[in-house]
Amino acid sequence: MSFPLLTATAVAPALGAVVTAAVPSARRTAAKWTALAFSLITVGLAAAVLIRFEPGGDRYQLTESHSWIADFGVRYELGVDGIAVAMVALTAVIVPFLIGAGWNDADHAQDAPAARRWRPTQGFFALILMVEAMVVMSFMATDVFLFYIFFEAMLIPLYFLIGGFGDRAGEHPESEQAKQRSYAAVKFLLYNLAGGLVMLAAVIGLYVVAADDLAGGGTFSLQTLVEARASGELTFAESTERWLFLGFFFAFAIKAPLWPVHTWLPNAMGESTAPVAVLITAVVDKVGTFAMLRFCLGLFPEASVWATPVVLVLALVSIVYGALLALGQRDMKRLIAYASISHFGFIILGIFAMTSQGQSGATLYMINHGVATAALMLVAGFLISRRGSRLIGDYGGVQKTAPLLAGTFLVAGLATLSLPGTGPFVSEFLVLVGTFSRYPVAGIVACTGIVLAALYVLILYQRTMTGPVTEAAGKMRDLRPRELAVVTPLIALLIFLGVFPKPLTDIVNPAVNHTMSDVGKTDPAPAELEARK
Amino acid sequence: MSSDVSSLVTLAQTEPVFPEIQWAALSPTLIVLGAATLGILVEAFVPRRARYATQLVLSVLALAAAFSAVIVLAVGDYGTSEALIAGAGAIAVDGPALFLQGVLALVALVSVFLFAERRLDPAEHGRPVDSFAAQPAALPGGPAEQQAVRAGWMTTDVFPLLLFATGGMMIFPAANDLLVLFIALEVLSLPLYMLCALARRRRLLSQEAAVKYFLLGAFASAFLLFGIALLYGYAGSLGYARIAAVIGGTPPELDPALAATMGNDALLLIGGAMVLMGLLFKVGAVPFHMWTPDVYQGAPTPVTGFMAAATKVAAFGALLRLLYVVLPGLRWDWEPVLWGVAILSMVAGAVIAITQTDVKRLLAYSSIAHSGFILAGVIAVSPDGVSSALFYLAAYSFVTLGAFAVVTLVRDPQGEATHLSKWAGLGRRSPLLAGVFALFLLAFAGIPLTSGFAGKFAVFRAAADAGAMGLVVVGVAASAIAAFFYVRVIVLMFFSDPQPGGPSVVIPSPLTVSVVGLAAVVTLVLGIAPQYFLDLAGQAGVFVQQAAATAR
Amino acid sequence: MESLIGGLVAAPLLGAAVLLTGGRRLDRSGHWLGTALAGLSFVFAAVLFFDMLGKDAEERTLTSHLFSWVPVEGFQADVAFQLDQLSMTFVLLVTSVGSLIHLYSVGYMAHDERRRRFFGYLNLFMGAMLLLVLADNYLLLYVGWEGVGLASFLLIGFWQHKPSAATAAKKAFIVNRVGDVGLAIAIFLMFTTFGSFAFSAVLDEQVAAGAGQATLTGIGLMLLLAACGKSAQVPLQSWLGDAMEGPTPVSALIHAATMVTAGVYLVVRSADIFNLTPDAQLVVTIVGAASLLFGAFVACAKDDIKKSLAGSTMSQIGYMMLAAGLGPIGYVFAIMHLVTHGFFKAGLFLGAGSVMHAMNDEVDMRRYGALRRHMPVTFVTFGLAYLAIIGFPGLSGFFSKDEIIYAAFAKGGTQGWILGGVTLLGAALTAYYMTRMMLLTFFGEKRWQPDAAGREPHPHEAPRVMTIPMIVLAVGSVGAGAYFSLGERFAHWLEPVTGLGHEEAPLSHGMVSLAATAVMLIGVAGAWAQYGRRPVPLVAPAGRWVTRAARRDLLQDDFNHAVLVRPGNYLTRGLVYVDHKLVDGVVNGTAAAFGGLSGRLRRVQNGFARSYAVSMFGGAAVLVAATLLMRAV
Amino acid sequence: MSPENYLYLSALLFTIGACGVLIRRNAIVVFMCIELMLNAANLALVAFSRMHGNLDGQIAAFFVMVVAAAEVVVGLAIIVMLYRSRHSASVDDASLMKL
Repeated sequence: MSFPLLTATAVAPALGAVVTAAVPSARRTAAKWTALAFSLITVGLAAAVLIRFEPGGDRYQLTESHSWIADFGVRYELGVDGIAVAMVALTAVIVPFLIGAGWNDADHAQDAPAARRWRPTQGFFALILMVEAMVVMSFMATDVFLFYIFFEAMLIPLYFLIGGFGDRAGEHPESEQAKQRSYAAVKFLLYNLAGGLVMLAAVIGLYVVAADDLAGGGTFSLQTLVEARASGELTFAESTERWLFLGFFFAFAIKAPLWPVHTWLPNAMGESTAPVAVLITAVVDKVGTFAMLRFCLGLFPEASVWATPVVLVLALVSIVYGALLALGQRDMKRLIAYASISHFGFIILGIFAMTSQGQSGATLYMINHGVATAALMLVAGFLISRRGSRLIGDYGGVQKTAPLLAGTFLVAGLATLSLPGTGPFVSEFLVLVGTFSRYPVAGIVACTGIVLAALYVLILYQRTMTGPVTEAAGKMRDLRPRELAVVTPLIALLIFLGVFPKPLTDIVNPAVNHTMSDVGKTDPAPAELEARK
Repeated sequence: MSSDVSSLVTLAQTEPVFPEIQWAALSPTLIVLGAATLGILVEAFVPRRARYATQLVLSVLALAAAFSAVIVLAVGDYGTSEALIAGAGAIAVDGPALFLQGVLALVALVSVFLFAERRLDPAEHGRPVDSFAAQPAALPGGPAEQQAVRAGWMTTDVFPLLLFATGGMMIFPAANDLLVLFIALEVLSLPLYMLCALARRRRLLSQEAAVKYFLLGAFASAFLLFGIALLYGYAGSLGYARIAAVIGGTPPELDPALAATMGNDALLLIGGAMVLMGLLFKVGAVPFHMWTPDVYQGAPTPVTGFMAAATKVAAFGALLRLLYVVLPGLRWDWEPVLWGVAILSMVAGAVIAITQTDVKRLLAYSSIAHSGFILAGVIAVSPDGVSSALFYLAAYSFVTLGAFAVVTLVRDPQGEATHLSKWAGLGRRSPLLAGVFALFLLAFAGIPLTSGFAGKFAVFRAAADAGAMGLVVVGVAASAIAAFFYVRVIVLMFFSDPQPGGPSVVIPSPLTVSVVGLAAVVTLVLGIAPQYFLDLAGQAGVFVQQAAATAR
Repeated sequence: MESLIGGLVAAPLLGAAVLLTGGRRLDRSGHWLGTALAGLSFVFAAVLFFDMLGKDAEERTLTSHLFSWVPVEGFQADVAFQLDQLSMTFVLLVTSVGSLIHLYSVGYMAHDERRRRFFGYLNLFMGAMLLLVLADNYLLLYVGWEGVGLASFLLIGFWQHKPSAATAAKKAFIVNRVGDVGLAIAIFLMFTTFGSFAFSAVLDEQVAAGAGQATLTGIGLMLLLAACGKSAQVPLQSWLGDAMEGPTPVSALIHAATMVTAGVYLVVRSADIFNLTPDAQLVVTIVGAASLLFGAFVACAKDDIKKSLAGSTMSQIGYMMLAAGLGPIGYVFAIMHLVTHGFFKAGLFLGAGSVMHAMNDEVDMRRYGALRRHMPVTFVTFGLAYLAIIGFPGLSGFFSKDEIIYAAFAKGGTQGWILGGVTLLGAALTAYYMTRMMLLTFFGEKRWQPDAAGREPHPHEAPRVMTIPMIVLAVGSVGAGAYFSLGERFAHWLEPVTGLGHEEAPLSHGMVSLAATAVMLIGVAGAWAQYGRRPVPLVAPAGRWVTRAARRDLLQDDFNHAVLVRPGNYLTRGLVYVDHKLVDGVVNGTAAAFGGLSGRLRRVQNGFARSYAVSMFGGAAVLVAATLLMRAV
Repeated sequence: MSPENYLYLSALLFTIGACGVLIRRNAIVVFMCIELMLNAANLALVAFSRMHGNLDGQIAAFFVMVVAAAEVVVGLAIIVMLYRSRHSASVDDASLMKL
């Protein structure tokens, strides 16, 4: 048996979480380094996955398959296609930066008198690693049930991260702040749990249908199910398929999040520390969109096509609505959260446009948005940590005193507004082209997102960084070496992805082709070529 | 038993035939009941100083032996191919019975540890005290009680009571005869009524709980008994097999003279409904649930834990056997009714729990909701349904025990601090304990990787497989509502600041530690690697149906 | 040779990267590095140019494929360059004027502590602009398109501590973004129609003819929208005036000579599409004509020298746009006017910068006056550029503008007369506002005022590093037109790319020139009458509503504010409310509803054992009844 | 007399008992009503036994009587204990726990 590389990739951070949590209370620096070391090991393992993965090879590679809960037809099945490889790599790459950015975020809690037994610093990093392990696992799982388990279980550590380690900077006094924080954590958990439970019903329904149709009895194996569908062994009644699709989609839409089930995100991102906010939006939420691509389209192609019009409309509403609300925010973290909602609209638009460009674009978008938001949010976090306020109005003229901070903020912001030359441009353009070629009107409506993105990013930049130097900015320190070390590679990555995304598209393209053939769609042919025929 | 007893009476004139009792097959129950009787003798004859140790050892040994006996029987294939109806048709020894008896023995064993915990409160008059009143009949705090405490009168009789109750519970799901069912019900209930009244602290609440439990329990058993009478009237027998045969329209021998009275459907339906009601009372399903919160709150917490875990197991076992063995022919009659009960239980339990402020009441309502979930599996009427319900019961009972064990540890000077507001910030003071409690809550909520999820999944899957998708959807919705209050407790423990003068967590003896630890381990194991136990439950999913299967 | 094209783009981009990430080490030498790399780029351009001259007219196009950029199923975007005569023209303009302005900035920005960064941005701009004109497909062009927008944003807002500068920068970027959406949609349309957006695939009359008329018109209009944004044409003109907040070299390079003319490049580059869609062409001419007059009116009213020049720029680009809309007959002259305008407008801005430099950064022309003696070089170079722009016979503007006026008349019919009339009116206005500027700045009485800090201005000539670029540009302003026109040299140079049309106008060339000269003289005379003969008041008289409106940029900002900004603000505020109260309200409301339900239901648990018994009894009754009923049904 | 009449009587007694439980406040009386219900069941058992002509019902009745006796022991103990600490045997007074 070959080395279970995928399992190792997920186990490494989980192990790291355990080890980090076990570091004694007094040695919190050791805990930080432990966490960082394990996250870097994970990067190494993810790199190994990336190297071993052959873009032109089988659909799922590096597969592992063991019986787990035979009674439920559940197998421990892992495997990666191009999209999953990319997402695993994203997750692995982002987390070390989060650890670096949140290096001191939990220390204040540990300084509190009652906290000696609680060990917040250890807990903070252990929880982050735990989330990472679960996210990685859910990207790699090719068993629906296995996926579901981690899809749900990751809520718990995240919940503690949001509720337990809030952002101290806010517009309210501390007690009110704590209330807001726990409200945000509870809302996050209940929202996602509700989605997950609806999905559970659909998962069970899927099993029941599969158990009826398949000779081998009920199974959750994605490959088996997809193949059985293709061969006609597994058939859904039309209404059954639609209900099942809706059950899955609802959960993913909440996680993604799609309008109108998005409201947990601004709270969660606003109240958590910047690294946790990034963890949520850049990594965890991607599981939702990823799962739409893998499960909704893969398992229920006909229902997906059936639901496309509604999903597209919701995605468009997300794009415009998220952007407009971002414009209306006074709190910069909430602004970024609403911007993310807008961006998730693009991702979902790309997925459901059912074109190669749209889906490749959506996949790239997941990566690029992850990196871009990470950069923007982390720099915003650095800014906030200096002044202790999340309100945009409390800043001004920062570029004068902290030019590096302002500069990196601007670059990250420009990436967020999809400036050509940065990664997000490529993906946004692909999504738009892909959408336009099948749904011109949707493509044009989505374009308003481009303009609005420029508005909210630049207004944010203008209000915080430019203008006369305010009192708050006067004594502001520029980025520390640690902070610079966190941001610079992210920005370099953004530019690399914008200038030379080919390595990524080479990996993603075959997977997208598979998905397209699952759905049974082909790209619309150019009108002029059609006419010539 | 009785049908054979009657034939014995009529046949006595010709040749005396003694019924064959398969002692070995009945050994688990017999061991427990025997030990209980022995425990009474211990109370009578062993010196006071040695009683605690003797009773503890006796109970533990008895329950361990009973568990071993169950294992031996199971290994001997009594659960599957060798299943039989022992005791002249009175008691079934089959998969579900053995599985549940095993679970019950374990639960009782663990509960004994909780009963025996004596380090939670400071010693009074130089003597370590447990959760039970020295002399419950005396006025709380009165001179009689003072004297009792000083004299070191210890309520070591709780152990035999527990054993009796356990014995009754072990018979309950195995009963293959309505009369045995009734007797087992009373044998398990009566000791519990008494145990409820024994709290050392908050005696008034404890007594009130006992009175309510007793009166309502007796009320319910009266219904049950009347139902039994009607069923007897319908089928002319108290034996499950015979009744099932009559319902199925294939009575082995039909006396034409009796045709007029037998097979009267009204008797069958009314009787069946009333028996059902008696059992639903025990499982705490809406609308027969109202005793649950009060009794759970008032009873001494170790008793609550035992009661919540074990009674539910036993009662569901009996319910399953009744529905699957006796009433499958009536499936179309009782199924809609149980649908209603299940939905009501799930929704009402979850909704009312939202606003609870006492941990024990909260868990009580949670148990009501869980009854609804298990009922969803029961309704499936398939081997999957049985095994999923069995698995759920096993998983649930340990989570419950663990949760109540934790409740015993969070104390302030007035005793257990069960009011939720006092739990604020517990996660910061005692992260480990709060973490374990959070684990139990998450298991209740059905979060993956805990036993609660595996159980819920199994039950819902069985229901969906049987076409009860609507029930699954309601169950899912109820789970979402339920998640709200579990999460609320977690928020309180972890995200609220500790109150000054709040409760502290007592460092318990290894007894309670082992309970909590075991419960946590079971919760995780059943969540992460449930396959072995699902297999067990799966093998135990078939009821022995006919007396014909009796070992010859 | 092909690899030089890459070098052409890479040199300034490298400069930008080094300067922006190099840190303080480069503070002392960075500006020279930036200038050198810009110069290097010019050298590459010159080499390529002479290489190109050595080839036959039809074989002059060079292509260079660097790497595959975004390869996705059915979607191939490459980083590849195409250098033909049209791009060459731009490359030469950008690198030459760009290098000169780099040089000028060495002097102009000498005292700015963030000079290194300024040069980094300038280099970034040059790189992006070269990318724009060299791209061989529309997507890469889009990259350059937004790249110059970014550079423009950074440079307009270079003095970020001034809120006005930061606001102007943001405004420029956002208005441009609106235009960019047009370009994006045009690319979408091309992709869905032709399956590609490479010039080689799309820009072929035969291929394009295969597409429907509606599609082509759509593409044309979307390209025009993009051009309007970048070139500050109506209706996306509002950012240009504010863009003058940037340092003056920026205004000269980006907002006069090069970037703002990218829109004209786009239209001319897409000639093969526009040629097939007369409707879109007509709209282009209308936009051009409207902008021409709009800019000219604004320029007449502004007292701020740079804003007046900005209006002028808009107006002159209106000429170009109008010409480009006329089809093959106009393309060549649009580009020709673009080049000559690049010289004289850059010269004017540099002159204005020189004046401001001398006058403590005063921009109000009413506070200048009589500067000709103090700043002779500036006066002469500015004056030559002035003569060029008003179309003084023999100078650059005369040749290029007259050809456009002729082409406008050649449109024929009513349209021809209207367009011709507009261009002539524009010429008169140009003469008017430029003469006004000349008079206010260099002639008349001293009207100098101390600045905010109380310092009296002591005007002096600029250092040589600034005057040399001005002189070179003045030479271009004087000679370029004649050089290009001699034997229709420029027309033949561009013909392989744009084609050349010959249509007869109702007026002959001579008559057009005569008319143009006449209206020019009228304009000059009008300005003289108003500002040369009488002393100029320090504070502008209130004026009539036309003047007031023109001073407010013909109410463009008021219009945008009322139609877009304010409703937008209401919309976002409303949505924030909706999100909180309605969308979130449903969620919180559900939670609250369950809480309320729970509170009600728990009251049933009233503590009385007998009521519990009632519940059980009732339950049993229902159970029995239901079972019986079930059987009965 | 037809044995069916005993059944009607038994049903009547059961109903009386049940109503008593619901109506009466005194715990002892409530308990007695429950005993009445049990005995109604006994009567039914015996009547059915007679009708079916087998002895199962009658034997069951004996068992029930024994069980009922045990119940009385436990029940009275609990009620007396309640009375001692509250000086009231009213079921309604025992309503500390609610909601």
